[in-house]
Amino acid sequence: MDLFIDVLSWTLLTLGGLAVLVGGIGALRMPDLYTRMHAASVTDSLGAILVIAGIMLQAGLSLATIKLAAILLFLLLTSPTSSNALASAALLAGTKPLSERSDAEGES
Amino acid sequence: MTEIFGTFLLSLLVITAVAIVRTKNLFVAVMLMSIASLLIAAVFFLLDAADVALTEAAVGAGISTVLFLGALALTFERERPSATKRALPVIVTVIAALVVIYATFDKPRLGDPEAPVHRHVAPWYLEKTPEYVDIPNVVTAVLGTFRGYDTLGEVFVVFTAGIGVLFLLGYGRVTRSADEETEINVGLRHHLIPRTVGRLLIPFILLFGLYVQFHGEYGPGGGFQAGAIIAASMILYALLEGERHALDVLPQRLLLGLMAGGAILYTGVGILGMLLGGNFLDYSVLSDNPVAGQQLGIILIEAGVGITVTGTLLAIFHAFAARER
Amino acid sequence: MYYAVTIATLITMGLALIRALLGPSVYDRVLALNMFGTKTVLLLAVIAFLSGRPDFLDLALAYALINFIGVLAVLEFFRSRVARRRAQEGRSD
Amino acid sequence: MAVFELFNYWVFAILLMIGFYAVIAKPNLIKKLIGLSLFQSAVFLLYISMGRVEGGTAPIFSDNAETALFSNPLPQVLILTAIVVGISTLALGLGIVVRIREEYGSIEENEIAEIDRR
Repeated sequence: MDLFIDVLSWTLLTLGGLAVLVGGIGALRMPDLYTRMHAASVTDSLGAILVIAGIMLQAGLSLATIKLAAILLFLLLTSPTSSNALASAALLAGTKPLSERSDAEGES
Repeated sequence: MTEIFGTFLLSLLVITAVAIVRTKNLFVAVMLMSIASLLIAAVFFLLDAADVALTEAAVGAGISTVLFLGALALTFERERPSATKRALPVIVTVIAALVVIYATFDKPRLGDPEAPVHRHVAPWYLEKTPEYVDIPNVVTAVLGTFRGYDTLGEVFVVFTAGIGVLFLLGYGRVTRSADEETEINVGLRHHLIPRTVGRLLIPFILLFGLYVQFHGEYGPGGGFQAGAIIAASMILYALLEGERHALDVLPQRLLLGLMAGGAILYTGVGILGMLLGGNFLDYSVLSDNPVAGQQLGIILIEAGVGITVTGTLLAIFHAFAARER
Repeated sequence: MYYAVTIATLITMGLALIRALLGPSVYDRVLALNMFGTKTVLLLAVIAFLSGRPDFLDLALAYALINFIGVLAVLEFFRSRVARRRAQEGRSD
Repeated sequence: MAVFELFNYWVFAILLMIGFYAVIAKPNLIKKLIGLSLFQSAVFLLYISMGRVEGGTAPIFSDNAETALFSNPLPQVLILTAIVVGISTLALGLGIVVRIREEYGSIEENEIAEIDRR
């Protein structure tokens, strides 16, 4: 049983690390603000869920697990909210998504 | 392995610092300052300084950004391009940097347990804390009792700085300009999602601040960190609901009272020790059992620190936010 | 395995920093800042376990809560700037 | 591992001088304050690096900590208070800059000097 939990948590941690990394590369390589935001949210939500779930399995039932659950809850509340706020601010300021731009003025 | 992590983070920190100085856009510089603060807090954590990292977390990421943005809103966002000569400052800084780096070769290597710093009073603090104070967090013990007089001085510096800001930016005119609601000072009341989530979070931040305040004897925390976190929660309220509502909750007069009250509480505990027959800031006489007296004293003075820091930071924030351009 | 996650997080922090330096718009930089903040929370949580002191998770918790304030302050800064500009235009009309 | 032995101190020196450069070379007053903050962070880094003990842990007694070796609590106490004092004095500096902007209409050092000369 211990081995099973270990394997499960290592898998979660590896997948989490991978999700974090993929999102990071996406945030660097994507062509405009909104697509970058999409990539960044992969690290913020999926990466955070996987990594923290992995650590939680390692921690077992303790005060640490409760704190980790609180961290996860707050991350899942705040980071989509900030993304939403940021996107609306950018849209109000006149940054258009890539799909709405004509090809002629589309930047590289 | 942690050394490699630390090296990587420090390299990122240097890159960030160079970018901060080079950018002409002050808003970008403030964003990068915030990133630098995150980096340096992670480095502090890797260097085994949990309390310091928590302080940097509470101050650097939230309040320092808010203050810089408040100042930018009242001044300009861009630096003017200047025609002044750059050569002399560059030469001076490079020479000075080389001198300082040369001096570091005489320093003991990082983490050397035999370094002179570790051979003077630090072992005494670590050894005697369980005996005299009996709380797990040695940092809080040193802050509160062994170096309590020093901390009292720091609290008064914070208090004085707050008074200075109020003198500069005005205390009286705050209420007048906040009386009428304009489009400028309503905060984010019309942004539904941030407002809902923010209002949900405020009680948790307050609760966490109180936890940091009263758990400071057992884990990382204490009055300075808790004051900053509680002030941050009220700043969040002001951002969401606008200046006026935040001032309704905690009026300027009350903030001034908090600023002075915390410092008075701290000094009062010191004088109480004198009245009970001990020295200034000697908490042993506060209770029949000297160890219990020390613990009571630390709780009281940490509360004083927390109250002053909360009051000062909030008063400073309102002084900036209420000033019209 | 903690090491693998730590290294992935550190590399992502580096990538986010590059995004913050490149820009091009201020919104990209705020996005990078937000991402950087979340990565710091993860990093602190993992390192707390790596160093065997899980009681230091308080730090990660503090960041998870405080970071939000920084981003909202930026948003409020943008909003009040637009409002102020509009008020000035109204006065000059 | 010779690189790691003094690396923190080198970063301290470089960071210190980057901040110093911003203070002496940039005419913009807010930029000067940002430089001062960097300078301050460099000093914090120096103190905390000096307090580190190899193989030690944060100076908080706990059942989980296996080692009896703790890092030096004294630099941590000094820096902990210095961070909060630093933000208060920074606020004071920003307050002065805001007042200068209101009196002179500028926050560039050379322009202010020119207005004074008139």
